[in-house]
Formats: sequence, structure tokens, C-alpha cells
Amino acid sequence: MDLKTKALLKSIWVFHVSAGSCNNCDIEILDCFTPKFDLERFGIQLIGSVRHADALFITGAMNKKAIPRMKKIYEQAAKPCVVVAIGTCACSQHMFRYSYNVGEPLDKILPVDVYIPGCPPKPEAMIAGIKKLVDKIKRGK
Amino acid sequence: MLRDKIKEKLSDKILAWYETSVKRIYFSVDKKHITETVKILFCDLGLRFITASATDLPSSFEVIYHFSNDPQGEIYSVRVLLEDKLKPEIDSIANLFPGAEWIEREIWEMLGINFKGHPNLKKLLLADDWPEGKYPLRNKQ
Amino acid sequence: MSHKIIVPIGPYHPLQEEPEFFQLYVDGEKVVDIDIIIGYNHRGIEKLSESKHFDQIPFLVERICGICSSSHPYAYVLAVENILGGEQSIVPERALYIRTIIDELQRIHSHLLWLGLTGHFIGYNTIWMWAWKYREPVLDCFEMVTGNRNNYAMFKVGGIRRDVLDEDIPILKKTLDELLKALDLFRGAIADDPVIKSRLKNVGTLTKQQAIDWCVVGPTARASGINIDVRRDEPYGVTDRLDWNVILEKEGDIYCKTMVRILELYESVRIIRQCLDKMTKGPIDADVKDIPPGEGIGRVEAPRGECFHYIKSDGTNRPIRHKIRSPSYMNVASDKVGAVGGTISDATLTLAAVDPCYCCTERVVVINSLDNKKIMNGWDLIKLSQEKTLKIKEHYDGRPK
Amino acid sequence: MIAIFNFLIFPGFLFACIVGLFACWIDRKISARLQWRVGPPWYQTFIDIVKLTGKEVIVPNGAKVTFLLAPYLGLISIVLVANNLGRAILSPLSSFSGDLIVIIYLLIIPALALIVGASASRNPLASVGASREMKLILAYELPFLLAIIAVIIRNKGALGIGSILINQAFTVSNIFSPSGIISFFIMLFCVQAKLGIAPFDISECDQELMGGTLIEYSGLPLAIYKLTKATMLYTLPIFLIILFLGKDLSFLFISIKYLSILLVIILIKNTNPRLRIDQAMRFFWRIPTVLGIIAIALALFGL
Repeated sequence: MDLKTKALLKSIWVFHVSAGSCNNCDIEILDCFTPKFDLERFGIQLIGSVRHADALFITGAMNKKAIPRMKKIYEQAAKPCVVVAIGTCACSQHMFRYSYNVGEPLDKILPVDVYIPGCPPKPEAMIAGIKKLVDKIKRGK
Repeated sequence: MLRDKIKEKLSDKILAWYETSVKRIYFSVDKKHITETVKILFCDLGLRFITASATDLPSSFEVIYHFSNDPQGEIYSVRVLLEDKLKPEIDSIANLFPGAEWIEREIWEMLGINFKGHPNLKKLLLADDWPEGKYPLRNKQ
Repeated sequence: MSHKIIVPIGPYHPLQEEPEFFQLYVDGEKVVDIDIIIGYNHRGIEKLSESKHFDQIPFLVERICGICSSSHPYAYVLAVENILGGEQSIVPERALYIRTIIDELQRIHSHLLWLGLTGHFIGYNTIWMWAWKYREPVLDCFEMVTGNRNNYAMFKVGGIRRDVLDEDIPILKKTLDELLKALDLFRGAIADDPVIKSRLKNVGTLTKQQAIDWCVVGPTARASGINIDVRRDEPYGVTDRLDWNVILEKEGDIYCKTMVRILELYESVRIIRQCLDKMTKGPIDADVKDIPPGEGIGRVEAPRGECFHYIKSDGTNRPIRHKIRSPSYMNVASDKVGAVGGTISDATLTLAAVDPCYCCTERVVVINSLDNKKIMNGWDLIKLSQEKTLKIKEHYDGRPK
Repeated sequence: MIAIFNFLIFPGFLFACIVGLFACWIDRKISARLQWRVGPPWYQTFIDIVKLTGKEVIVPNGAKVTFLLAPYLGLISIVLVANNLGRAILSPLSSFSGDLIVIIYLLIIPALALIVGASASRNPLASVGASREMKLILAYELPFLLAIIAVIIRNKGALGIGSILINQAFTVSNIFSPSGIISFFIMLFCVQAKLGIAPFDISECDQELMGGTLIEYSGLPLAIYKLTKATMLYTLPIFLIILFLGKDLSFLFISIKYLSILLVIILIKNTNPRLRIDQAMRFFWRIPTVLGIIAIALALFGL
């Protein structure tokens, strides 16, 4: 656990990727940065470019058209990069599993570190998920 | 009332006319007169085009153009039956008003009904590698 | 002809939460043309709903769009009740009141959300934080009444699933009073701030004739002077028994769209307060058993405009066809007119001013077949734009400017 | 030897970075408090820099060497300015006469470094960000120079910082003269634009251009850019203090003046939205330029 990973845990920069989501989870992610659940006290920031990202918040039931672009996003994020599946759609594709336009679930495409179920997951659930992520890295993933 | 104006303007073209409730009026028109009917409804009488819905019936394809008469809150639905199931096609109304362009492209993509004269009939929302000739909303493929 | 470059916005862009891909053909800072490529959110909901029972579909239809997650189920329920002979005759009195309350509360939370995001887009994060701070009590009310902040699962064919308890009503009223104070704050901030006005005035304007041609709906149409509102034209729930008025503006630029939405918030608060006073005791569900064969159309005034559902049933407990047309479907198409001519920073603002809800639109729209290559990585972007610029050169030389 | 120590440790690199990062934290904390948010802990900006150094550096293929060198160019020039200003405050007599001109040139280099880095990263969004940065430089350079000329004339043609400080030490600080107030007002807006803070953060706004000029940077070069921005947040207010409030510069008075200028910048940042690039240019060429000419005229009459 050298200084750099310890620093990573204290300042996670988040990039939000939506692959066919109903924008409920996306709004809840933005809700986490508003006054009531301010994530900036943990140093977590929402940033604009993939290159600066440390964590990818992925939402949505994997739409066939969105999958190739999502893979490209994952390649471009500077490693070490964490993947967080937000919402039941990202975890298990929810009720859209048998649709003709939905590919395989997220964990078959990208290595997922944290699953946060809920439709939409409450901001408190997301903060708990991030806390578990930090503990997981501390235990030395 | 608007009903009488429509009946008098389209008297020869209307095949059937029935009202399921006070605010819902369905009347069917032959395939050939569709552009004329839409021009009268949209340009002359000033009805607002809501959308067009196409269904894959056992005997034929059925395309319904829904128009809304906002002041009275009525909906006029123009029904067109396309008997030829192998090569269904109909004149496009996209050059009358640009609003219909996207709606016709969706129907073309989902059910394979060809719209003659459509400015840019391209694939709409399906993934890039969606096989040609395979239409998701058709019942038996 | 100066060198035209392509500025791709999206599909993964911090400006919008949903992915959509706007290719702006840009000459320096001026936007010359715009290509709207979406389809990243399409989940084939119409096909799925043909495989579900009539009482399962509200849950599916609710997840079309997170922000208008009470308009789609309401429109679907109205469509099915249209087959059964109209909402007023089937649904009990109290259920009508609760339906209108939920619909208007959801309009408040959606407009506040959009107000915050507009502040965020023009780089004024204080408005974003303040708007969303005042939106949290509304979400708490939803959680108190329906159990979930979004996706309320309240609507059912023939009535409502959960009743509003009596001890909740004073809390609702207190939240609405605090909200009114916040709304005066926002109206003051937006109307009087010269800098915001300079960023919003006559930007991305949509004239009345263009609005009619593109058949836009909702606040986008009302901002351009088209007097349409489904709550008044074809009343559903109890909207015809209460007194409220429709907000209209004339110029159709982003400033008018903002003012229409802010003033609509006042109307929604008025409607809810009247509903809470006039609500009578009684049953909340008419437990409809079977749906006769037939066709039904239901439409509702969603925060972004008219939300239209068409159901065709053949007597079994599954619909043959379920056509959904969401309000953003029309409004997003009209971006082409609003954005072209402005600068890049205005274009992004215009695209967001329509309050696009791409997952509604995502049920549908557009791919640009000029290229199918991926776009996000730096080198691809350059190759793509050079290739596109060459194609644009011939295309533009041919067409009269 | 002393010069190296000065450059590296005291008024130079280390001191400027630490105070700059602390100023950045104050900025983020006060902005958060204005939005009813709690805001980051005090060590947040330091941790960000350390984390960024640990990240992988991605260079888009085809990007030239300048992509990696540009950030260091900006950092070195701003540290030079911090060093000169720091030494001038400590011993006004030791500064040579023309160093005000040197500082004006050095203050432009960080912005140029940003442009060089952005255009080297071969990304269309970054090139749009770079062109906006160039336009912004054109906009604020003119009023910036007019304000400085007004100060020079007021101090009877003193071109060195030391001599300006000495002048102010005997007479009253520059700000209390009419031309001083006007040029201070202009300099405030130019500093706001030079730092790229809210009303003028047009080039690296993340809403429209996904990070604008810094879109392709990651890891160490990005850390250097953030460090440059932090050091500028330290040096520019100090520059304003020297030019306008240079009366008595004991340690306590400097920090009070520095914090007050910082507070004014943060308030401007949080109270108005981002301007469009053409609006920003029109703004700079209208009000500040006219005021600058008036300030020079007043200074000529010896006010």
C-alpha cells in the first residue's frame, strides 16, 4: 500500500458512462454531488475527460450500439482504473435482458470491481458502495 | 365542426369512418391518397401531427397516422392498410413537414415498410452491425 | 472556404447524462451543420411490452425515462382505459386526485432538475447546487408517498396502487410552501441577472412556423407561442376541475424556455394545493379484470411535452401492438434548426435547452452512415474529421450557401 | 548558492507551490460553502497532485515531444516570477531596474504553454480550447499593459519592482490615488482571466469541451499543469499587492491583503456564469481598455 494508492483512495476522479440507461441512475449519480450528499468531502470529483478518470461509473443495460464505445472508453482511461456498476441494469440487465438490442451483461465485457444494485440506487447506497470499494483496495486487491 | 369539414373535404377518399369515443375518430383511406389527406389535415386544417404507428397484422401491414386537433382535444387517426406483405411501401410525407422524417425512418427500420420519396431513409437506432433485412417488430420472421 | 473541423460532442460527454452523439460541423466557432446520432439507449421496449401482461407493462414503461417516470405509465394506463370507455367512468374519485398530485409533483422535480442543469451548462454551478438542493425535499415527498425517489409504480389500470395517508398531507403542504420561496429566488436570479440574460437571450431560437413544421410539443412549443397543453386540451385526472393557466411566451429562445418552465412550476404548486384541499375519501382502485379487444390512445402532458401511447389489444391479456411516442422525440429533432448558426458554446446550450430526455428519444433515432468508425480515441478523431472534412468540401461546394 | 536556494526553496518553487495549493483549497472550500456543500478536506489539493503522479501517462500516438515538455515550460516561468517577486519584497534594493518588463513577459508563458500542449495533443476539442485561449490572451493583454503603464507613470517612470516598492514606502500606496484605483479594478479582471477562473474559464471548461485544452493529458504532465495553475493563484495576487498595496509589507499585512484579494477573486468566480469567448473579448476591449486610458491620463496629471 504505497503512498500513490493511498492517495488514489483519497481523491477518486469519476467519469460517468451510460450504456443504455433510463437516466435515473445517471441523475442519482449527479445527486451524490449536490449539497445533501456531497461527495466532494471525500475528494471525489466528476470530471470531463476520460484521461483524467480514476473510476468509471457505468449505468444502463448494455445496449448493443453502446458496447463498442464503452470498451474504447475503458481502454483510454489511465490505469489504475476502477469500474463501478451502478443500478440493477448494469449489474444484471434488469427487465431488458431479453430485448433484441441488448448485448451481454457488463461483467462479461469489463472487469467490474463494485456492483451497486437498486433501481435507482439511493445516493446513500452509492456512498456505501464507494466505501466498500475503498476498503477492498485497502485490503489489497 | 371539424368532423364535417373533414368529411366534406375528403368525401370521396374516406373508406370507413367510426368513432370509438367522443374524442377518438378513426377513418381509413386508400394507400394512393395518403399524401393528399395529410396535406389537407396538416396544412389546410392546421392539425398537429402526433406520430405514425405501424403494426404487423396477420393479413396486412397497418399504418395509422395520428393527428391532434388541440383546441377541442380530439385525435384523428388515418388508417392505411398495405396488403402486399412481401414489398410493403407507401408515399412518404416527410417532405410535407420535417417532423415526420424521423418517425418514418423508425417504421422503415422496425418493420421494413419502404417510404417512397423520403429525403434520407437511413438506419435509425439499431446497432451498426444489425443484419440487413431482419426487422425486429415483425411477428413471424 | 476556411478549414471546417468536426467537433464531436458525445457520446460520452459530461454535458448530458445520457449518451447521444452530436457532430457539429464547425467553421471556426460557428456551427454550420449538425448531425444527431443517438440510438445508444435503445432497449427495444415496444417489442418487450408485447411479451408482457397488461398489469406488468406499467413497470416496464416506467423505466423508459427516469425523469418522467410517472408520465409514461399514466399515458399507458389512459390508453388501456380508453379501450374500456374512458378514465372518468372507471377510475374512482380519490384515485383521480392522487394521479394528478403525482403527475404535478413529478413535473416540479423534473423542471427543477432541468433548471439546475442549465445553470451547470452555462458554467454557473451555484444555480445547479441550489436548484438541486430545493429538489431534494420534493424527492423526500415522493419517497414518503410512493416509497421510492423515482420509478414510483403508482399507476395501475383502473386506479392507484398506494393511497396518500392523511398524516402525509401537512408535510406535503409544508414542502410546497418552502418551494414557493425558492421559486421566487430562482425567478429573480434568472430574470434579473444581466450575464445570464446575455447567455440565454435570442440564442437557439425556434420561430413559431419552425415549431409547427417540426411538430414540437410541451414547453419548447409554448416558448415559441404555440398554445398546446394536453392538461387543458384533453383533460385527464382532475385537471379540468381546478383553476390554473397555461404559460405562453413568444420569441422561442432559451430565455423564454427557461421562463416558461419556471412559471409552470408555480402552476404545478397551485394545482397540487387545490388537489390536497379537495381530495375526498373513498376507494382508490376499480380492479379491472379483462381488457376487451380494441384500440386505445392515451396522452399525458409530460414535463417535456405530450407523451403518446397507442395500445391495440385482441382480447388476450397481452397487447398486439404498443406504440410509444415520447415528447423528446420531436423536440430533439428540432435541435437541427436551433443549433445551426450559433457558436459551439451556444450549440451545446441549445441542445440542452430542449430538456432532452434521450432515453425517451432513445427508443428511436438516427445514425450517420458517412462513417461507422469509433470516435473517442484521439487519433481516430483526427482521421475521422479529415475524412469528413473532405466529404464536406465536395458536399458544400455543390450546394448553394 | 543563495540564488539557487532562493529559486528552489524559499520564495521560489517549494514555497510558491505549497501556498498556491493551499490557495486552491481555499478556493474550492469557499465555493463549496457558497453552494451549501461541505467541500474537500484541507489536504485535498496536495493528495490530487500525489495521486496524479502515480497514474499512467497516456500519449496519443502522433503527438510530438512538445506534448510532454509544454507543462514544464509553464511551471518554470511562473516559478521564476514567484522568485523575483519574493526577493523584491524581502530586499527592495537588490532588484535590478527593468525586472517589471521581465515579469510581464514571464506571466504570458504559462498560457502559451497551455496552447502549445493543447495543439500538440492533436485532439479537435483541444485545438478549439487552444484557439479560445489565444483569443483570451489577445483580449486581456491590452488592458493589463495599460494598467501597468499607469502605475509606472504614477511612480515617476520606475521600471523596477524594488523602486516601485520604495516609492510606495515613502508616499501612500498606489491604490489610494484615483488612477491607482481604476488600474487596480482593471488588473483584477485581467488576473481573473489569466488564471482562467469562472467568468473567463472558457478554454478549459469541461461542460462544452470535455476539459478543453487539458483533454488528452493524464498522470504527471496533468499534475504539472495543475501545479502551474496553483502557483499562478499564488503569484498573481502577490503581483497585485506589490503594484498597488505596497505600503507596509510585514508578514501579517501581506497575508491579510493576499487573503482579501483571493476572497474577491473567489466571489467573482461564484457569482457569475461563464461568458462566451466573443462576449469576453468584447468585454475586455470595451470597459477595461477605456478605463486604462483614463487611468494613464490621470497618472500623467500626477494624480
